[in-house]
Amino acid sequence: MMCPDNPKIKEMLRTIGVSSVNELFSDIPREVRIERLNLPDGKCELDVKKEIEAILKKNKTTDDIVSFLGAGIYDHFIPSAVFSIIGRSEFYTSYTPYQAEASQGMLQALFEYQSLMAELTGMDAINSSMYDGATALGEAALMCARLSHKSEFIFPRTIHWEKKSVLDNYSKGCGLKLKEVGYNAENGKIDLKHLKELVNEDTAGVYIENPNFFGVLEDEIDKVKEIIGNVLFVVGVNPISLGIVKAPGDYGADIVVGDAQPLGNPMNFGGPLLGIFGCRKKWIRSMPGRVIGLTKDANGKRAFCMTLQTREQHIRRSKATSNICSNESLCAVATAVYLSLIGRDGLKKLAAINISKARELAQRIDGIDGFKAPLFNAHHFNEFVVSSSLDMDVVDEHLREHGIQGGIRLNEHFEELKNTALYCTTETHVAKAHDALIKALEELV
Amino acid sequence: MMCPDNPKIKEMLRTIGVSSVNELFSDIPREVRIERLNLPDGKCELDVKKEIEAILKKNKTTDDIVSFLGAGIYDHFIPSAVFSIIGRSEFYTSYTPYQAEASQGMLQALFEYQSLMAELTGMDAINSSMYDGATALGEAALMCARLSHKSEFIFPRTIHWEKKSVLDNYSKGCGLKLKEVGYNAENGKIDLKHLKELVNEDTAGVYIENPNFFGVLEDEIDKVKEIIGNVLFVVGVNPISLGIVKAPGDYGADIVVGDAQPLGNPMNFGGPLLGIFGCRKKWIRSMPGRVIGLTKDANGKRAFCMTLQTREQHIRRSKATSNICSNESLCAVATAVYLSLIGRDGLKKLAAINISKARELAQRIDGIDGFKAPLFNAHHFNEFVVSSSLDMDVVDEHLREHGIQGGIRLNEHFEELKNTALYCTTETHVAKAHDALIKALEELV
Amino acid sequence: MNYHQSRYDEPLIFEIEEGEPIKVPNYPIKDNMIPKNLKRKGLDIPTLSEESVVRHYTRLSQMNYGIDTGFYPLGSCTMKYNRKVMEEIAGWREVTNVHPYQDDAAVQGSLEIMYRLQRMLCEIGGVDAVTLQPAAGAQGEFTGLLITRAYHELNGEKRNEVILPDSSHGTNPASAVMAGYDVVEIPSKAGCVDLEALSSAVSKDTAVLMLTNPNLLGLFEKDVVRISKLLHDHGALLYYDGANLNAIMGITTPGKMDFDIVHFNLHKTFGTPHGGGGPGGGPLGVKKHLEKFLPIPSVEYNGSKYHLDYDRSHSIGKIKGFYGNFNVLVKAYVYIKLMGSDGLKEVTERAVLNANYLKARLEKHFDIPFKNHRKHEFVVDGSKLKERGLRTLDLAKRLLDYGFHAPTIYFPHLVEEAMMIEPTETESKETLDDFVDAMIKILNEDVELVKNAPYNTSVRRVSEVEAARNLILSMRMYEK
Amino acid sequence: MNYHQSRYDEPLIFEIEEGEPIKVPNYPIKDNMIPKNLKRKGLDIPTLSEESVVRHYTRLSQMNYGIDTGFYPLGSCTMKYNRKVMEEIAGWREVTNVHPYQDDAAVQGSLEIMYRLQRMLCEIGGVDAVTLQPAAGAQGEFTGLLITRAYHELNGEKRNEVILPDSSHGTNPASAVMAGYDVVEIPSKAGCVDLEALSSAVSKDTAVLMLTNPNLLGLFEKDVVRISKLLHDHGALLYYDGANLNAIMGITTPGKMDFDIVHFNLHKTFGTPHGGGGPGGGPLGVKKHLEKFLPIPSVEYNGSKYHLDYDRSHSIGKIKGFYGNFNVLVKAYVYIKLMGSDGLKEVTERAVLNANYLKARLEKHFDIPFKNHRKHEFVVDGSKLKERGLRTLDLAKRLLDYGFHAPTIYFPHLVEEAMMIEPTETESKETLDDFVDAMIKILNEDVELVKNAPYNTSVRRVSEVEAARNLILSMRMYEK
Ligand SMILES: Cc1ncc(COP(=O)(O)O)c(C=O)c1O
Ligand SMILES: Cc1ncc(COP(=O)(O)O)c(C=O)c1O
Repeated sequence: MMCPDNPKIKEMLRTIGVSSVNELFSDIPREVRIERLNLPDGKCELDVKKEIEAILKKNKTTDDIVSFLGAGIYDHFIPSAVFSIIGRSEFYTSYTPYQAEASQGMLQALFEYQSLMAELTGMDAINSSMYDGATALGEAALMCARLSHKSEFIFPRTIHWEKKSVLDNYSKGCGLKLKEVGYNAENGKIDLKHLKELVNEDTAGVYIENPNFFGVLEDEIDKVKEIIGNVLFVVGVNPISLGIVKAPGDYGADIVVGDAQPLGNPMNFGGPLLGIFGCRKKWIRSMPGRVIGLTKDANGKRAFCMTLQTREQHIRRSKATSNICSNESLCAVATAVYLSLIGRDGLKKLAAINISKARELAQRIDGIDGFKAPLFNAHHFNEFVVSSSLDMDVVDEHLREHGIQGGIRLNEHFEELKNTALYCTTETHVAKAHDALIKALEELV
Repeated sequence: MMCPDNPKIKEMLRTIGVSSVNELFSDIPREVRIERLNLPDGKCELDVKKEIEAILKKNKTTDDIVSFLGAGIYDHFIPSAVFSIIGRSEFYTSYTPYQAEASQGMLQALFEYQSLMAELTGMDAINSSMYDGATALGEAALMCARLSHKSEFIFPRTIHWEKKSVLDNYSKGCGLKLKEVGYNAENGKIDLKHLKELVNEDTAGVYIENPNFFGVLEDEIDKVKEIIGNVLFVVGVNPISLGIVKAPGDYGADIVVGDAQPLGNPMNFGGPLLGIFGCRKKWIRSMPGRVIGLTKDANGKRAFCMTLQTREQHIRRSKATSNICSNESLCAVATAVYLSLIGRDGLKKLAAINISKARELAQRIDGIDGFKAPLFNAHHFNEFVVSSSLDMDVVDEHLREHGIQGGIRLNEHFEELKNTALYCTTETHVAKAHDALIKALEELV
Repeated sequence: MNYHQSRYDEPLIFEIEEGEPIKVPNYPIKDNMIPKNLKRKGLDIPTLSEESVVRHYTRLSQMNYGIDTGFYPLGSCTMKYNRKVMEEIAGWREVTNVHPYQDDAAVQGSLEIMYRLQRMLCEIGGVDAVTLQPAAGAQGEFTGLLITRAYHELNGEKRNEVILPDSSHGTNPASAVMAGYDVVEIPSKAGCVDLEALSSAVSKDTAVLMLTNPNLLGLFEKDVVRISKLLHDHGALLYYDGANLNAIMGITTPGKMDFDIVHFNLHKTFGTPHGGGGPGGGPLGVKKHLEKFLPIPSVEYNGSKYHLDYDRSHSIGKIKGFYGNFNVLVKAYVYIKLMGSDGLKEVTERAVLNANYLKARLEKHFDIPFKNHRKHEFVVDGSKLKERGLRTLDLAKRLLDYGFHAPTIYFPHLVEEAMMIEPTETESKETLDDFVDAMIKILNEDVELVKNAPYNTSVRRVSEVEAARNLILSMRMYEK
Repeated sequence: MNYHQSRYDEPLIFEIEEGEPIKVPNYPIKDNMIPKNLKRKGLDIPTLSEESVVRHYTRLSQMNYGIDTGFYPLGSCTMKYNRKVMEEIAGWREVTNVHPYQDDAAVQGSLEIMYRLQRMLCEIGGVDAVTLQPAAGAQGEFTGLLITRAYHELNGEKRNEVILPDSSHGTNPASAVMAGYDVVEIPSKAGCVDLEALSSAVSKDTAVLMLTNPNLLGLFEKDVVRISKLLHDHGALLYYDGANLNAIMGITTPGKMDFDIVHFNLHKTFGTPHGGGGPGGGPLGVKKHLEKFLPIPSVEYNGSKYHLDYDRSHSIGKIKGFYGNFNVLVKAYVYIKLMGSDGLKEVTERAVLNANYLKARLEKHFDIPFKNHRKHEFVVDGSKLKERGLRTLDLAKRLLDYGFHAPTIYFPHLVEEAMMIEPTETESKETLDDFVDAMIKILNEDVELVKNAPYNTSVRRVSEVEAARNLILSMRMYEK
């Protein structure tokens, strides 16, 4: 209870014309009132810190164990300066920049994010964030339906099952039918023949992921484009790969989605992430989410503001292009800072290192009796499928005993892939990490 | 080597009128040149972090062990907001505020530090920091000599031996003679009779610590003041205690010194610390170190700037009141933020908690066979001497095995105190910490 | 007034002199790693030194207003102060450097935090189960509506209408449409739900009523019990938009008011920072009968271990990758721990006191429709400004010159030239008084002065018209 | 120019409305814990809410110039950019939450860092042993002079003079006096040590010559070998003021130039931030023959464990509590690791290139005495400004309006109206050019305009005279 003797409080009550704070709640019917919240009373900072420290100590971090997990969230090097900048309270304690004049910092930083990602993806416009890669895909499907007025959306089997579920939920509302296109069992790439069969006049859009969920680089992308023709082409990317992989804009993508978590955002046990959403100029007005535009102030000086707000829910309500309101702006700023720090040459190098390391690790695993890696005969980015003649449960348990977290298991969601796992490696793995894995696997045979 | 093909570099060299960077070093004689620094080449941030993490993991923090160490550096609660503020780069990347107009933030923060500490200590002026408590004492001795033109400085045996050594080194130059005053073996307080014997017409100043090194509160301070009369009276404080202990200004101190590390600065394995130095108005012009003054700008608006710089080395050179240049400003800002956050009531409460906890812990230890605590029959702040009939080496070793770090051992420097240790407890000790100590000690008997 | 925001002629990151960038980890790179036709040609991003980048963004940050620099009376946004210890803890490696697919045994800490947060939110919301997955309030709404659909479908019903009051937040109708519903907007009466209008709107097609209470005018819907009963009698559900929870904690709960579904905006009520737009968190709570529809996984505790439970009979599946914005969840957990039962109630009390105090002081100078007490916010009618040739927008811009953020303006639509003001509990009387003084002062300032405001921000009034007319959303579009 | 620093009418912390403070840990407090005559009466510090405190200091910070907001050409101060990873690592609990008296076994990490840093500094300084204890450069000097005294005393000599050039930094003579020496200042010749003057100054009373090379005019003392020989021949020592090490790393070392003692300013050369004045770090290195005099303890390694060694036969004891500014030491360690042998040399090269470039551009418009190349800094003679009725001070203040910090002014004393400029290696050509452009532009600005500068800072020109006349150093003195 607020101290009723506080003279300031008394004065405020007097100004309002009530005799107690309780009076301000007199409009709340007795029948809906509660006694109190059944929670402990408030604690001091130190006690709370100690309590949470004790809880969190039960976690193992990627500094404690060697982890080969990827599958949508990646452990990449993040320069400390990224945290310094997004730790600036003018950024992190600000609201959506509704008052442009007082918010140029955030607006310019987001414009820079949009610009950097536009360059990476080859799109004209990138919005200032979606929740994550999965919802960005969902929004892309909706946008395709909106633009095309057609009823089917084609997506590859080689995406993460969670993404598929999200896509499903996002498509439900507008009655979009989802069609899954298979993959080539030998090389893990999209099954072009199957794709050809699925595309028809009802196709609102086609989604391809590059690299796909198996880490495979879809290098027959030109043929995909050929097959789908003028149908809206949505491409999902791992943005780190774009340091050396062709920009989707250069192979015909209309919409690009993905998750920019790898660009300067920690794994955080799953979130926040950073949904990338970009498109060609001609589709901009149908885009979901916030966008920042370059403009002028009353003195003719360059300035920035939110624009195309008439697409958004706070203006357009039920006719908005999306319901998104709060997004992941601060993560977008982190990504802008990250890309500025890593730079052109750094990003190229990082992408190349990821490919090199993954290839080398796959080869080493492949050299062990009873293991095959990569399972698919193709170029990979930083992930690849490992298959084994051993029971993967046994393998994982063995690795765990050695402080190693193996890749994510695939069997449950890809029935055809028994005893397989998706392994990931990045520039953060020291040489010893690979050695430890190889040694542990060798012990199994 | 800097890339000589960089067009910017080339242009700069052209402007200078040299053909290579090497030419700029042509004035360095061949005979003093080195081949190269025999260090490894530079590494990337991630590698450096991993290397240092591996090294630092060998440390045990006070989150890992239960520590009863104090003796000049204390483990106190520091609100997170302190770190947020001193982590603001406008503060920590600034230089000494030579250009007042561009540095009002730091200047005002330091003025607030001076003001808060002035209030705590009862002095009129506090400088904007000395290196630490030990050097502050050294400077105080020098200031006494400067002001009095006398040749002897009296200090108590009940100070930290390190401080004594520093005092020694600081006094050497001006030929000040140091005289040690003993303590009462029963209650650990200053030996008044001895003090009386030592004070004479050559006495430049007398130093008393309150609480003293044994944690004992010098409550016969009025008698001390009576004995020393008009001789300059220097008092050393633990500033946390001043939440409830009388301000030295209120019992006649001319100069107050101490270390403000407990007020918002982490232990940091010994540094940086924060030397408090304050004095009465009439002595201000003889003070060492930087001070910030309140003044006006050209519009008559309140403003702040460094003042009395003519006392300082960069103006006065060999006649300066001290050689100090870089100091501990950022720690002073931390302390200002800390005191603002903890506030009047918080500081009172903290001081009381420290006393209560120490008393309770001492009583519990005293209840164990073979242990006496506190050794001295007096009021204590948050430290007290424990003595034991057991070999303290055995005790310490036993505690260590239980993840407990006992208090600092005294025998080496106080021959009269065999098998003793100085124990400290603060608000950061959870109840379990005390229980663990008691249980471990009980196992010994 | 002497305020001036920082101002730098700051170039775009693309326009800064290139320099030596930070090193990236070294590794021997093999050639031919990439299929020829996937090889990238250009990559037109800059290569800068760390010092250039840090200076650039530090300067930008100073040109940005945040709750740490001043008062943010944005109605409906609950811009409260964000405790620093929340940031500190959320930055620990045990929070940030953990992969969501690590073995359960290696993530017991994360799971325990989530489990406990679920329980705490159940109590605060008066509900039986909570999912932490939604990334924000709007996604909570969307999730709630998918659950609504699943619920009715399981009952063999095809209900296709969502009812909302006209004062509802834009995300409500937008979410409804995304979930495939038709929106039925009902008018307000004296700022509250018009029971008659509602009665005639409700039918067997009604899937759910979306409501927030207090509503966006800051008025408590006194008839909430009758409203609930009306909807439930028709077999429809009730959805509580949790954005206004800051007005009722410790006093009542959505569950107690008989709502079936409720979302929480962690970045409003629970003091996690807004981050310039996000990330936030939008956990969703439901009563028992809807639990089985919640997204997978939930976090469960078997008495000795925490685990992720994917086994939910009628789950709608996933609405987002992984388990939600975990880092934000940690902050909310810390917040609730710091506040506790007593603190949360005080939050409510002070938020309501502050709002009513502001209203009392302002209503001597401005039209404030509806005479009742408010809860945490209120709406000012700015139409009288027109008499002086001013608009609410002008007043808003002029406030920036005084170092205040502007209120939410032109919303809700049912008040003309609206200014929606929510002070939150973390502002002192002194700040509120200064704000009122500025508001009054502006009323008496020269009209031209106000119309051309702001002057003391890093730029002068920004042209949104120009931005929309000549659309430039990236450097690529700028250069072309 | 469009720059404007943040400006808030920010009250003193004592003038802010009081509020609910953060909680402190709970513990039952017993009465009568304190002797009656030690009981405190008043405690006049404010009780504020966290939000008030944070907003206050955030605003103050925005009213402060730092290297992260702009260029800081402070001669002799080496204001280089501070790498963020240094801050991150120094903030780890393993650094901050360790008590210096913990058992050796529990602090092996700290000791290893210190040991390695000692070794690295030995290499960079060309010396045999290093103590990390001094808190700053000036304390390094003081320590070095105490060692000098101990050395001569052990040799049975009573030498009482320290020789310094007139361009030396103020700490040099101040430290000498504190250590009980008489100061003999010798004049410069063409900006360097006048060998003749030095020869006649050196005697059997000379304890040590304190020198920095390059000196404070940025000139390399070419005769350094002859100087060393001269001093050593007289049985005196040579002390190297390490503040200018940024000009020679990887090219030469003080040891190689035959200095016996050298201090390092970690907060200059090794990129640890200045913190508005400190904390810094002033490790001291010595040649073999002086090692035994270093303060205790040193950190040693026995092949398997690190330990603190207190067993140094002729140690001067302690000059500071504990082992030095450990947190700063960690940052310096990180810095050296990041830079490495190649990087440190590049630092030197670029610092020297930048200084000479700035000089070349400025000397078309300003008098810059001494024609040789500079190392890392140079001094401009501002006396010509007087012809226009201006002073160096005016130019300095006007630079602030352009968003630049001013150079060091009125030092060294041997150049009239001196401006001492040190750009460091971390500034881009673009920044240097902008600075030069501003300097030139000011030369052509209206005199009154310049004399009344600055305008764009948080306050206008501050009266130092008023501050000294009416001395107010605390709230206590303010209120009285
Ligand atoms: C009343 C109301 N409902 C819903 C939302 C949407 O919440 P979010 O921004 O978290 O998606 C908001 C946010 O402003 C709101 O004020
Ligand atoms: C040449 C020179 N010597 C000595 C010092 C003193 O160093 P510190 O400030 O670290 O005490 C400085 C500092 O400015 C300096 O420039």
